[in-house]
Amino acid sequence: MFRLQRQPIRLDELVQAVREDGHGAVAIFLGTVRNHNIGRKVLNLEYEAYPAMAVREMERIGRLVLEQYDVDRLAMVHRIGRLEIGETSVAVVAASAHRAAAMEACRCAIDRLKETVPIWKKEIFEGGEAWIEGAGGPMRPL
Amino acid sequence: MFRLQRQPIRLDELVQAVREDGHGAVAIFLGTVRNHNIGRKVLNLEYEAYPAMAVREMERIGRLVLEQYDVDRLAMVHRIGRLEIGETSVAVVAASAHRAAAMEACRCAIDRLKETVPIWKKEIFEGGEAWIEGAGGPMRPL
Amino acid sequence: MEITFRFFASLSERTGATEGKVDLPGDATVRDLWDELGSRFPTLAEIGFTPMVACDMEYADWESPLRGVREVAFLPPVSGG
Amino acid sequence: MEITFRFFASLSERTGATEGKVDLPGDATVRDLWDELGSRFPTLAEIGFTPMVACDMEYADWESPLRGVREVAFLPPVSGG
Repeated sequence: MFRLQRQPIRLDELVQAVREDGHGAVAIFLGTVRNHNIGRKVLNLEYEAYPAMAVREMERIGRLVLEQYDVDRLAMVHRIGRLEIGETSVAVVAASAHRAAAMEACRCAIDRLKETVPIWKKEIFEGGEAWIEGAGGPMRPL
Repeated sequence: MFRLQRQPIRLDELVQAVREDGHGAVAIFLGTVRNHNIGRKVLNLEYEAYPAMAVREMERIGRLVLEQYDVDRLAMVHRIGRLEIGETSVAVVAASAHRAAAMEACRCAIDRLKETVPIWKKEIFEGGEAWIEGAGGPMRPL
Repeated sequence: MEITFRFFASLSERTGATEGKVDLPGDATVRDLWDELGSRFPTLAEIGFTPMVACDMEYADWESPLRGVREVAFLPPVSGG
Repeated sequence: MEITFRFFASLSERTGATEGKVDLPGDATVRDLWDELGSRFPTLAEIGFTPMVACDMEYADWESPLRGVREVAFLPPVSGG
């Protein structure tokens, strides 16, 4: 399951959707909106995506992770639109028979999402606002 | 938050209890009851603990993890009693400003829990039942 | 040939544009398109990064030929998560 | 001195006991307690593992002295998670 959504992410539902009866391990990463960044007091965030490509790119990462790790199911869900402090902006859920594979797959998936999935956050902080530019991933052309 | 409980683990509530507004990352591991083990069809599990020591040991692991990793909050909750296929037997939640620390702390905490926290599972499978004996951790005396 | 371009995030904020069309010769590359957009949107010179490029939603590079491509997106360094 | 012992999981199933009391000399060690329990519960000889030991809920080893200890638990290899 790879999708963008405007609605809050419901973690319990997401885990239910991913987990199957053969799975003994579920590893989850949640990105959440924090109240500070590089010394600024953050008020909220706005996420924008290139929607169709973002989903394609999450699906591509998903195939890669399922090939590379001994996991059966992976979900990546990212919010778009305005988010308040404390809300979950992204959830990655990996399920497998055993824990090492689930945790490594989860880590790989969120690392790659942050490198290549075309989503951007604008930070609204006390005194201004700014688009956050990522560090750029390995696919960044010259 | 370190505890044993007979009631189902409510993940959303647990995350709410751990996460604070300065946290941008929450890493979660769930152990879930799977329907097979070493070729047997598992019907359900029963968990027994040495309750006071189990909580002490989870607290000790918690202090160690909070010292060793750049995380602010950690929770470990383990079910005891009878669990059905698909239920969550253990949840570890680590929250921090950034993701690497949260994920590493979560991994360390569940690895150590499985090595030293005095909890045992009995497997009720098709055709019998058996206490599962762990591999034994580094604290295992000769 | 006619190519649709798309800008996102700070790029669309800088230029005031989210998408549009450019007519280019059949042997044009991504770099030719970018140069053309640079004259149409002078504020592109002020951005502090090199965008990533996607041709029809696949990452591509600056020398990629545009023949057969419908949509080219210029992407600021991504910051999801 | 009087020591409380506790068995868990397969150990309590094997012996039919979850806890009890043993009177031991003041210089006794964990191993002495285990030997005493071995004569009280012959089925302990059949277990297929070496238990872990906790004295007053801290992991200890077989040579640990029992003076000052109230409760000694014998723990099968743990299998939580």
